Amino acid sequence: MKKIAVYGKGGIGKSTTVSNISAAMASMGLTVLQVGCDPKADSSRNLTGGQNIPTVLEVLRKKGDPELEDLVVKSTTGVLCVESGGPIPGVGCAGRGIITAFEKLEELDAFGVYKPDVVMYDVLGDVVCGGFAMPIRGGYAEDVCIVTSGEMMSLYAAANISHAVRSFGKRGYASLRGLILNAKNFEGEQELVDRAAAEIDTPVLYRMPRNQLVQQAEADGKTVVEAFPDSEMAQHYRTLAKLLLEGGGDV
Amino acid sequence: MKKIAVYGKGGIGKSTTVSNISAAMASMGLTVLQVGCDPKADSSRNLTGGQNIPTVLEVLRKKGDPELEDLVVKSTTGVLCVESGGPIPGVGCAGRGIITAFEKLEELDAFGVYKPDVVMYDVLGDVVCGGFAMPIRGGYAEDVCIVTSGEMMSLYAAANISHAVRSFGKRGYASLRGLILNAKNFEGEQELVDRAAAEIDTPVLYRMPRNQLVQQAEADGKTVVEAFPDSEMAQHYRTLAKLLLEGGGDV
Amino acid sequence: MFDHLKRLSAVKSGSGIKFLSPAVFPGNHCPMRIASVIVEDIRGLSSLLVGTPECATHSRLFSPLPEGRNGELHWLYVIDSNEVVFGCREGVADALRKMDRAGAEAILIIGTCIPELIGEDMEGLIHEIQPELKAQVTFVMLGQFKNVSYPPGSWKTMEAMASLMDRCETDSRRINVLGRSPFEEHIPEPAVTGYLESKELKLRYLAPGASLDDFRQAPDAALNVVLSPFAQPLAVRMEREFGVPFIALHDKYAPSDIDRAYGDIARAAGYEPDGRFDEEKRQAENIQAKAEERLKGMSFVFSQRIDMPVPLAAYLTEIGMVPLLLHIEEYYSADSAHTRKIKDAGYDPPVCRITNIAEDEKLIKELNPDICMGYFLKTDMKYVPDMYDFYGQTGYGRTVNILKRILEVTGE
Amino acid sequence: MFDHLKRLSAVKSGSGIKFLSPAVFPGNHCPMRIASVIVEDIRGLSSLLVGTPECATHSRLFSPLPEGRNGELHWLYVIDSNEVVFGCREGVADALRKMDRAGAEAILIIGTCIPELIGEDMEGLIHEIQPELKAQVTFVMLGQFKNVSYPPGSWKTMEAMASLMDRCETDSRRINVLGRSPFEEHIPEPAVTGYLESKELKLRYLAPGASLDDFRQAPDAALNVVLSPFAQPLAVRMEREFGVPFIALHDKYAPSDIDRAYGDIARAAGYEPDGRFDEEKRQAENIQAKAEERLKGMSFVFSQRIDMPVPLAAYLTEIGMVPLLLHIEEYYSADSAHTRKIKDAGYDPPVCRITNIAEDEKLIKELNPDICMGYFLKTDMKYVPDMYDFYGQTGYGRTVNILKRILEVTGE
Repeated sequence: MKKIAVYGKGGIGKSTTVSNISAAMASMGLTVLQVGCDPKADSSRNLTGGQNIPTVLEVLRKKGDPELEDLVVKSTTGVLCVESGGPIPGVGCAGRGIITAFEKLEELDAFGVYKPDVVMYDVLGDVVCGGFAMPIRGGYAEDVCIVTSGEMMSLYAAANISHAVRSFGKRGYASLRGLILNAKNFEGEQELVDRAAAEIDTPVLYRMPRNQLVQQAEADGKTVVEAFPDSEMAQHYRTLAKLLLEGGGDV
Repeated sequence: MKKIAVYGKGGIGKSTTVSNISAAMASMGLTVLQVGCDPKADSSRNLTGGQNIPTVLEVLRKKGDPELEDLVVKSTTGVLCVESGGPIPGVGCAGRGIITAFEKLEELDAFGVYKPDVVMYDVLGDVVCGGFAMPIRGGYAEDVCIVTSGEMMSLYAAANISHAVRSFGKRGYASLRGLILNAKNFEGEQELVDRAAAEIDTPVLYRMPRNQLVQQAEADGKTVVEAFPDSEMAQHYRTLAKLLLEGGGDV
Repeated sequence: MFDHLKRLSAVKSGSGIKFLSPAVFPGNHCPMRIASVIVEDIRGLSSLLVGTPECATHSRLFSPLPEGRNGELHWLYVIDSNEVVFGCREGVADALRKMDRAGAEAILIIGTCIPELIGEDMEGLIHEIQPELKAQVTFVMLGQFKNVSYPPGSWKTMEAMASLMDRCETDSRRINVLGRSPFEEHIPEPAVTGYLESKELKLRYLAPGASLDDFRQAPDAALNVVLSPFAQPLAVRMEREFGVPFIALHDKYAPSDIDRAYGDIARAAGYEPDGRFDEEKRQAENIQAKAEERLKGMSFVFSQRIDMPVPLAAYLTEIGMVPLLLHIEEYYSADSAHTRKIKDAGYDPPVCRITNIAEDEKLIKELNPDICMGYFLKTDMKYVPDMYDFYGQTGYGRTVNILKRILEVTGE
Repeated sequence: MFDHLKRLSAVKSGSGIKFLSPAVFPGNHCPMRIASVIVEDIRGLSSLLVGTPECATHSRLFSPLPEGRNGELHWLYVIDSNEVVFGCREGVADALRKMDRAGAEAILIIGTCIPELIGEDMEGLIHEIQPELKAQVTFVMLGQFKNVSYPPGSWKTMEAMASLMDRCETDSRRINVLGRSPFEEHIPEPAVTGYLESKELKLRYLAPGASLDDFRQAPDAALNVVLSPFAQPLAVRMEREFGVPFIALHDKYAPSDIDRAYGDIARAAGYEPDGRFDEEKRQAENIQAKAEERLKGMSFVFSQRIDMPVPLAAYLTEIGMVPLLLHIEEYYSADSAHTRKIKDAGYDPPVCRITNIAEDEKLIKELNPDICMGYFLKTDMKYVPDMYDFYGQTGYGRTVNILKRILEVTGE
C-alpha cells in the first residue's frame, strides 16, 4: 500500500491536483482511497460530480457511531472518497477533529476492508497544529508532496509544511518528496519556485501547466482525467501519478 | 473605541485590505491597532516595510513573560501592529494559541496603554475552531466584515464565517456588517458575489477594484495608501475606511 | 424504551456505550489511575506521568513514592500553560534524559487528557530521543475523554509493553501466560497452567507482578496463552510484531470451543493431547445439554460485574437464551467476533452502562427478563447475584459453575 | 544562582512564577476544588461542573451531595469524546434547562481543563440561554494549565458572582465587607468592622458563607471595604459594572496608609472620623520607627505561608529592608502597584514557588539573608516561623504584631 499526503495552502489547487492524481491512478486499475483533511471538505468534489459527500465528523456528530459505508463513497472514477471534515465553525477543536476522523477510520478498519493500493491524503497546510500533522504521523503517510504556486504566501506555507515534515522525519515518519508547482503563470514564477525549493532543499517534482480544461471539467464536477481523458492535461496528471507511484517510500 | 474583525479565506487579499484600511484610518489622524490573527503572521507586512514582526506566541515561547513593547510595533504609517502568530508547525494547539495571545494582550492592558481609536483584527477564516472565533467573542470585536473574491472556495469560506458570526451574534457579540469584494475580475464575478451575499443575507459593503498599484506598493513592503496616497486606489481604501468607521456597532 | 441506547452491533468501542438512565453519577476514575498501579507492580519498570498538577497529585495516591522498591523511578511531568500551546516535546525529552541518567532501565510514559487533546506526538518523540538513551521508552495515552471507563488503563498499558520487548530466538518449550499474575494467590489457578507445566513446558506469566525482564524476553515464546481480555491486545500486537501466535482461553465457554483451544495449544506446544480433560469436558457437555433444554427461549439481562459480557452473552445465546440488554464496561476489539455470533443467531440487544442500579432495576423490570445476571440491589426478578468471582478462570470448570449457578436460579 | 527565575517586575500573572528547585512535587490540587467548596457554602447558589469524569468524581469529594442543605443543586456534566471535538454547548444548555426546571435559583458553571482548552464559549452560551431561564447563570473557567495554584479557584469564583448581582439603588448607610465570612469565628474580627457598626452603618459580609441574596443585593452599597486579596477582583468588577467604589485594607501595612484608608472610609460612609484609632496608630508608628532603625539594610526572604507576599514585601522595603527572594503563590493584578513601589526603591527580587522546602532551604542559605519569613523545616538561619495567622486581619494591630515578631527574631 502506497500512502501519499499532499499538503498545500488553502486555495492553491491542492484538491484539484489530488483528485486528478487519484483519478489517474484509478484509471490505471489501482484501488485508490482519497482522504480529504480540510474542514471545507471539498477534496473529492470533482470525483463525485460536484457534490459534497458527508464528512466523517458530520456523520459522527449526527449518528455518533457510524458504519464504514456511511463514510466511504465510491466515485464514478472508482476512487473511494472520504472527507474528514471539520467541527462546527466557531466551536470545538479542529485538530482534535482530524485526529478523531483518523481514529474512526482505523477503528472501522477502513484499510483492511477496502484494501486500497494507494491512499492519497489531501491536507490543508495553513494551520498545521498537532491535529493537522496527523497524516504525516503514526504511519498514515510515507511520502509528502506540497502543492504550491509561485505566490509568496503559498511558498511561505510550503516552507512551513516542509519544516513540520522534516521535524517529524527525524521520528521515522513521512518524508518530503518535493513540490508540485501549480502555476499561476505570472512572470518569474518558475524562478521563484526554484529558489524556494532550493531553500527548502527539496526538488520541484513536477510543473503542472495552467489549462482551461481544468476549470471546464470542474464546472461539470469532474476531473480532467475523467472529462477529457485524451487531453494533454490528463496526460500530465497521469505522468505525475506514475512518478508518485514509482519513487518514495513503500510499505 | 471601534473594534472591527475582518475575516476571509487565506490568500484572498484579506491582509492587504486590512492593512490599507488601517493605514487609511491612521492617515485620518486616528490611533489604529491592527492585530493579525493568522498563523502566517504577515498581516502587517505592508505596514512594516515588508518585514515580519515578532509574534506574540514567538515572544511568549522564547521569553515566557514578555513586556507590551516586545509585542507591539509602531509602523511607519503610525499603525500599531501586533501579530498573534501560531504554534510551531505540527505541534500544539493552534486555537489555544490565538486565545493565549489575546489573553496576554489583555493581561498587559494593551488597550489601556495605547488607547487606540480603532482596533482592526485580521483573521484567517479557513479553520474557525473555538480559538479562531476568539476575535468575535468576549467583546473583542463588534463588527465583522468578510473579504472575499467571487471564487467558489472563497465564497464558501465566507458563508462558513457568516454562520459562525451569526451563531455568536445571538450571544450578543459581534455582528456581521457585510462582504468586501476583492475582485479577481473574472467574468460573472460580481453576480456570483451578489448571489452569495443574498444567500448569506448580508450586503456587499464595498467592491474593491483590481489595481496594479497594490502589487507595486507591496513589492516595496508598503500599503497603497502610503506608497501612492494620491491614487484612485488609495481613495477607495479611504472611502471604505470611512464607511467602516461610520456604521456598525460602537462602544 | 431504550431508544437512546445503541444496539450491540453498532458499537465498535467503549465510546458508543451510553448510560442506561440519566444518573447523577460522578463518573469513573481516570484510566491513568490503573496505569499508575500497574506500572508500580512491574519490577524494573520506571514511569513518567505527563499531565496537569492534579493528574500528578492523583497519581501519587496510587504510586506514592518517586522511587519504587527496586530503584525504579516514578516521576511526574507537569505541563505548563505555554506547553499547552506549543507542545511539551522538549520538556518531556529532557525529563527522559534525566531519568536515563538517574538509572531508569525502561520508562513508560503515561499521557493524560491535555497531551492527548493537543495531539502531542509521543511516538515521534520516542523515536527521536531513543537513540540517545540507554533506557528503553514506551508510552500509553489515556486521555479520559477517549477512555471513559477504567479498563483501557489496563489493556493499553499492557499493550504498550510490547515496545519494550527484544526480538529473540524462539524457544519451542517456552509458553507465555498472558493476563495472569504469578502472585494472584487469591484466584484459583486455572487447570490449564498446571497441566502445561506437567508437560515440562516453561511458563512465563506476563501481567502486573511480572518483571521488566519477563516482558523483554517474552518474544522467545512458542505460544502466548491468553487468560484475560486485558491481555489480548498485547497478544495481538506480539503476534503482529514478533510472530508469536496466541490462543485465547478466557472467551471460550462452549465445551467444543474449549476442546478445540486445548487441541490448538497441544499442537503449538508440541505435545500429544491426552485424556486429562476428558472427564471435565464430559461434565461440561452434560450440564450444557441440560441447560439447553431448560434455558432455551429464556431471556436474560446483564448488569454490572460480569467479567466478559459479550463472549458470555454469545455463549448463552448459542445455547438458546435470548439477550435483552447488556451492561458493558468496555468493548474490546476482540468482542466483535462474539457480536457477530449473537447477530447471526438473530439478536442485537441494546447495550448500556448501568451506573445507578437502584433506578435502573425499575427499567430492567419493565423488560420482563426471565433471568438477570450480575449486580442487583434488591429485586423480585430471578437473578444470579454475582459473576465476578469467575475473573481469571477459564476452561470447562468455569462453564460448569456458571451454568450451575444459572440453573439453580431458574428454580429447578 | 537563580537565573531560571523571573524578577518580580517581569511577572504579570501566576504563570510566570517558576519552582525554586526542580522538585519531585506532585503539584497543587486543581483550582476547581476550591470553587466546589465555595459554591457549597453560598446559601441558594447551585452549581454545574463541566469536565471529565475524574473532575466530577473529584468534585464530589468536596461537595458530596447532588443537593445542598437548602435545596441547591450541585450537578455534574461530564463531557464525552464527541463533545471534545464539537463542543458541549447543547449538552450544557440542556443541563441548565433541567436545573432551572428542578428549581435552581442561580447557577455557577465551573469549567475545568477540557472546556477551557477547546475554547468553549460559556459567556456566549449563557447570553443565549439566559432569556429562557428563571435561574440566573454565571460561570468560572478553571483550566488547571492556566491556574497552576489554588487561589484562582477562590478569586475567580468570587469575581463571577458579580454576574448574579442586581442593579439597585444605593443605600448610603450600607457597606459591603468583602472577603470576610460572617461565620469565621476562629479568625479575630478586624477592628474596623465593629467600628463601622458603631457608626450605625449596615454591614453586609460577602464571602463564602454569605447567601445568594446577599450577593444579589450587594450593588446597593455605598462602599465596598475589601479585607482579602481573594475578594479584590470582585470589588474591581463591582466598581466597573455597578459604580460601587472600594477601599482595600488588606494590603495596607504602613500606619500612614492605614490612616488614609480609614479617612477615605469615613468620607465615603459619611461620618466624621473620631480618635478611635489614634492610640493604635501611635503604637504602630512607634514600633515602625523602632523597626526602621533596627531593620534598615537587613535582607529578607519569603518562604511559604506569607499571606500577601508582594504588599508585605513592599512595606518591608519601604521601612528599609532588602528583598532577596519571594515565594509567591499567586500574583494578583492588584500586586502591580506594590511591585512598582519595590522597583522604585531600587529592588527587583527574583520570585519563585517553593515546593520542597527541605532542598530549597539550602539554596536560600546560599543567599545569606539576614532574616527569613514563612515556613521552614529546620534551619540555622534567623527566621519568623509562620505568618499565616495574620490571614483575614487588617489595620494597625496587624502591623504591630508583624513588626514585633520580626524584631523578636532579630534578637534584640
